[in-house]
Amino acid sequence: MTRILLKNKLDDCIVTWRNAGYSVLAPVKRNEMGSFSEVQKASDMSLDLILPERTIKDRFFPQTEPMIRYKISKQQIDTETMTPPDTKSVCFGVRPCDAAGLEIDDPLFGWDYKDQYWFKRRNNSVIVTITCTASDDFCMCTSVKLSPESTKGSDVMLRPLSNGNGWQVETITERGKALFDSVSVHLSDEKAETAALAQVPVRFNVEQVMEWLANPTSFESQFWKDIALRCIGCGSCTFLCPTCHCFDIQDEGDTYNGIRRKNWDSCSFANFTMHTSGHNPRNTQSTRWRQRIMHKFNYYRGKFGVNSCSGCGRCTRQCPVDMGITETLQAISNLPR
Amino acid sequence: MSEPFEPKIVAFVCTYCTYAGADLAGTSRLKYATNVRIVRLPCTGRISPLFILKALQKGADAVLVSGCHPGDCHFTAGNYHARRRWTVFRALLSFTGIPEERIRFSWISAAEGAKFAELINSITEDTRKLGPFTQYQELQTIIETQSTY
Amino acid sequence: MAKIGVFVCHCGENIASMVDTGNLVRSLSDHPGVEVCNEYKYFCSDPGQETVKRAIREHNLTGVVVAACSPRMHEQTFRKACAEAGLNPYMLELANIREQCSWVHSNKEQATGKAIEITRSLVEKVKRNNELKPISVPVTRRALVIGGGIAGIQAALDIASAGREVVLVEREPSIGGHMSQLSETFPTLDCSQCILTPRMVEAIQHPNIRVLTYSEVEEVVGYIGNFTVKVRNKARYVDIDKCTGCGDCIQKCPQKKIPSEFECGLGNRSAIYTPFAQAVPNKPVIDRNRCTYFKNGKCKICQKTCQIEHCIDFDMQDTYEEIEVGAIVVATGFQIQDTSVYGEYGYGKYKDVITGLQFERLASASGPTAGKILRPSDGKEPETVVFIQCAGSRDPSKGVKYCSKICCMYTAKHAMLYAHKHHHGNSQIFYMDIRAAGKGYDEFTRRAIEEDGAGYVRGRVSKVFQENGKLIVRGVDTLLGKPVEVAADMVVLATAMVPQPDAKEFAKRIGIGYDEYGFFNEAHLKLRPVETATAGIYLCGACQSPKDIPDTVAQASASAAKVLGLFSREQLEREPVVAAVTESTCAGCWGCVMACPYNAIEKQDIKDRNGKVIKQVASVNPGLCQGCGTCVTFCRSNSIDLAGFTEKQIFAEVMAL
Amino acid sequence: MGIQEQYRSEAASLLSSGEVKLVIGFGAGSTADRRRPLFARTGEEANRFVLDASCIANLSTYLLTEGLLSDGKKVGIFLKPDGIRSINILIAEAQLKPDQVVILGYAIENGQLTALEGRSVADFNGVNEKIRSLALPPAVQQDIERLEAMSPVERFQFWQDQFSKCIKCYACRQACPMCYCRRCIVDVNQPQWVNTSSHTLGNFEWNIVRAFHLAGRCAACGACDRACPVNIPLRLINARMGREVREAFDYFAGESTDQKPVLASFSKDDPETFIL
Repeated sequence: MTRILLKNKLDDCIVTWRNAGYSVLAPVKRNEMGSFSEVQKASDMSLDLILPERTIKDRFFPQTEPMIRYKISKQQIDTETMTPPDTKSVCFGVRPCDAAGLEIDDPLFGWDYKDQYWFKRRNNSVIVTITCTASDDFCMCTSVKLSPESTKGSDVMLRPLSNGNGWQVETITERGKALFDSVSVHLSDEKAETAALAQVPVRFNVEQVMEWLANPTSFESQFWKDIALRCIGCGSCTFLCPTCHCFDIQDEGDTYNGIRRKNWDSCSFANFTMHTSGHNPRNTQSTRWRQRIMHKFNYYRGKFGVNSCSGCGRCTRQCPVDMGITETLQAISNLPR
Repeated sequence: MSEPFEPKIVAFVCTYCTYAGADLAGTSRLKYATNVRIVRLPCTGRISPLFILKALQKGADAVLVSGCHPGDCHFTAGNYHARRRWTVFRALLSFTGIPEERIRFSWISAAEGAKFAELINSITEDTRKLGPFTQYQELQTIIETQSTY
Repeated sequence: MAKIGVFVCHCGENIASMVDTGNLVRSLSDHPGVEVCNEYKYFCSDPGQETVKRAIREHNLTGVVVAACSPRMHEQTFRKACAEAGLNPYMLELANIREQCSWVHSNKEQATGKAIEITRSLVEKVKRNNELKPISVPVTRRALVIGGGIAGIQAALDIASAGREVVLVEREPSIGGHMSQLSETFPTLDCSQCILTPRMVEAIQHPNIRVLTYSEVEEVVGYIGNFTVKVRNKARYVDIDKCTGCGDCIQKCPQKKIPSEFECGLGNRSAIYTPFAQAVPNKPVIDRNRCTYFKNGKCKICQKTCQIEHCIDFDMQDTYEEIEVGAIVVATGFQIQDTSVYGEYGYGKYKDVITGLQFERLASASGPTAGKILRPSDGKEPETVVFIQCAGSRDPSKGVKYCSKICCMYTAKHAMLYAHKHHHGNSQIFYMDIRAAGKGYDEFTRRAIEEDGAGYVRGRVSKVFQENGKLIVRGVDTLLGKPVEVAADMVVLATAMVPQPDAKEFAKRIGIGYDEYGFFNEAHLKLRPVETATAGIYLCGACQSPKDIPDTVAQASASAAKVLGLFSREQLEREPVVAAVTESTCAGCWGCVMACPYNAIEKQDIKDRNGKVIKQVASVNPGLCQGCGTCVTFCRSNSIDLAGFTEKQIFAEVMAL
Repeated sequence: MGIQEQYRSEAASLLSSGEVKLVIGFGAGSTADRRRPLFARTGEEANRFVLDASCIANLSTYLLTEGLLSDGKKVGIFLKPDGIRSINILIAEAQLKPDQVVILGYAIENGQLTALEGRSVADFNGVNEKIRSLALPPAVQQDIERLEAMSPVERFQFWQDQFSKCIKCYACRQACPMCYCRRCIVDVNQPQWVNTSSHTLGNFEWNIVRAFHLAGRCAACGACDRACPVNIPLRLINARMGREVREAFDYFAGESTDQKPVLASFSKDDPETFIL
């Protein structure tokens, strides 16, 4: 027997969760951009998006995060650590690739030093994922060994019903179970057919890619120069990526007060590796693109045992010059060997 | 009763004309509102739009930019260049919704102490009527809370 | 770490009465980076400066802020003090809490708050000041004097006599200016021509003076010590090097009825003419607008008369020359106001209503009447002459607001000259006040009244009209409180002195300031009266304000002294407020090159180790840069910055407000 | 022969004759409606060029790729009139040498492609009227008018909503041919004129400064707008600036290669009605 959440009961669930102190986040398309935003009711949500432009990662690792408030006085500099509020949240309607991205990043934020910002939010959040019944030309989860129904990173998995009236609820973690137990009165117990999953083709052979990347001769291959010719060095692929996690620390303020902030940074930027001396070890776009691919499919794996890509395809979908991981990895798998 | 609103006005002026004009207002003992803070630059040509943005960030309710009359620039042409920049920058600010009344431009010569005093009084009065530039100042408060989910 | 000293000056009561200096000191003492903060009655005094110097030494200060008067007053004083104490003089800022705070506010609490903010903001600026060194530039030790009246002549002679070259430019065909038109001069009654012409001759003969008459300054570029001046030598149609000044051409010219400018229309001249008999150079010029040949294409009688080949040349064109000079003295003089605004006085309507300057010509031995004071209408001797003072001056509604300064004196002189020439004549002077401050001046007016019978009537004239061949002057005697009417034969208006009609345009062209009327602005009315705000350009004479001859001459010598002071050095130290380019980030778009008003930015090749040019970047020539900063604002990548007003400094200043 | 075939063969002969070392054009993209920049170095590669109504990107950005033109050799490039405008501006700003560019010009009108006559920069320096007549798309024009009809408070709110989306990925800057600075003002952190954080204040500052820096330099190609991954209507603000310089100074960026930058020049008669 499976539990069903009917769409017309979603508002009741939201009320219950909100009353229990959760803020409910869901994909919202507003001002021509989809992102995870707080919602009051089901109709605020844009659940039919294949993927919102922005990932759920933004809610755990925001583009700009205040860390320390400081006050400069003659005698000393007073500092006050700023931490996220204790709000619990339900992240509703996350896609499997975005949810997986969170789990991919967990070891990074916790391997030597536990990033309190990331983990505080992770511990306070429940990820309610909806499987994908539609995909587009850019989706590539299956190529990175995930799928439209992979549960990685999810606390709850919802499967859309074929009649479109609701979702079948599958709780994965204790946290997810508790969340849905709290709304059990709004769930129905019935047998229902779930909609067919999206058919996402496998676009490249990731094993071949990893093998080629691991080969020391590949690093200096002409391949990188050719493939990256048209990269213009913006950071949109990295900033829209559910797993990219680089940041920079900046102080912003006036003479007396200020805030130290953690801001997203991107390996695509020429300044990312610029030394004070003026020397830049990654001084061309091809070396920067190589770094991005290497990091995702070689270095990260070496350190944490997992590739740093969950196959959402945003890098290609939003690229101003139609580049992206897919094309590069396809080209690598097609290299003569 | 709340205290009357005292606007904060930042003035960017050239040293040869408007700064000297402000000095003349002083030597003439003309009285004007205390709300203005003057930043002295060599020439209006040196006044960057970035200064105006930073003054707004620092909570200015109005900004005054002032220099020598056309043709009178100590550096012969700094104010002509400045005038073009202002035309463009003003249109830009207006288009992004920053009210034109918040950013004022004037020519005040070294001999126009009275004009300086009168202008400061009228900008202060006008800005008092407009009220604090909360729209922009709120951006400053948002940055503390933004992204703290 | 910054160690800033803040010194709060009371300026006696000037600051302390409106700014709570104790509070200011407490606030600033608590400001980050402020090592020492003191207050004192007068920091500009010797003990005050000593306090600053001692603090610099004892606390190893890295910067100083003096919260006092305007930097335009005492920046140099305190820079010197810093330097004497071993601190780079550019590590100083003045917080202007007097002119821009205490003097303009009346609420002590608010004024104090403002003073605190002003001072803090400059502390933040000074923390980011850089040590700078003055820039040395060579000085071209040649002066340009613009205007060949008594002011210009005197300045030129003083500079030339000290051994420096002078170029004297006069736009009229002769030097001499207004003084050459005068009859006798107060308060000694010596003949104007008699004392002026020797100076004119000395000027033209002086080996160090080059006189360019009938020439105008078109453009001035450059800066103190290094100006390039473009002069237009107007076509005179007479080659003054060939001309002997015989005057035959003038005699034969068929156009004889042209009102003479020099005679103020009371006499005539020909189309080829010298303005007056003692003109220097005494060489004629052809008035193109009046010449028969230029009008009709036929005549050339003068050329036929002239004994010297190619001396008169109708094809002559204006020529231009560029002159390098190190200093400029502006002595462009004045004009008299157009009196036709006073319709009620009948000037222009009645021939016998004349201006003071016309009276000078009548009284002048070289004038149209050979010194006899005769009515222009009928040539008769006037029995009664009425002089109306302030005919334009001190009259905001129709004339000018200011006092023309010389009219009281010359009117007294006119009455005196009239009495000397017409012993039984009756002169009546309508006046507002008699302003006779000057050596021998009051005695002079007393003499006019007591010895020469000038009748002074205090009051304004409301109307002048003609009745029975007399000019009836109707006015009020305000002392008696009665209307007065005088039947006069001649009325003389003491017209206002006004700037040259093109004064404002001229000031813009050479880059100096002017006031609402068009008189040129001095750098400081009291303390720098002959300097302009533009370094290297000086003023003298009536172009600055109405002046009499003694004041003009004194000021001319003063400006010459300033020029000579400048010329006493071969090198000049200039403020190091100049721009500099960050080569590594310059994109070479050349916007700064195009925006620079001084052509001070050049393109510079950046080469690799093998000498191959890898890029071009902008490069500032600090000798040419004047420090306006227009380039800095243009530069999108912030690759150019201005010493003394760097991006960091201004940012810090704004962020502390 | 269609324009695509014509330009393929022309590009091929330019390459095989050695006149150019590279031709920058369009190739097939990752989906049927996408075109991606394609770099051909041989005549054979030139056969992969695609030219149709989907080729709307302004490729001139690539001419400034560091080192590309430093050998003095020529490069061929497919350009629409807005791209030619960009080239003219870049030449006026000394970023390009006219003799290093061979233009394969085309225009798209109502979905139809036409080839533009002329191959050298000089050929297009004389078509000012054609370039000047480039009208803003009606939709852009309408959006500007709609914004201008708003009260300042509403306009501010509009842009606040838009700029709050900005993530400072700088795709707008990177896509723009005019953003060639070696160091962008936003990367200057001493002093930090533009807050680099992508909070709304920092985003406001960045977008205002970006638009100001493009005033009188924008070719209205829309690359920034298309590049923006969060769909901020950037071209509105650029187009408004373009209109300002045109109305105030009769300046049309990119109509010739010897234009003086509008903000590095002036006329004594420039309007100044707003100055007290």
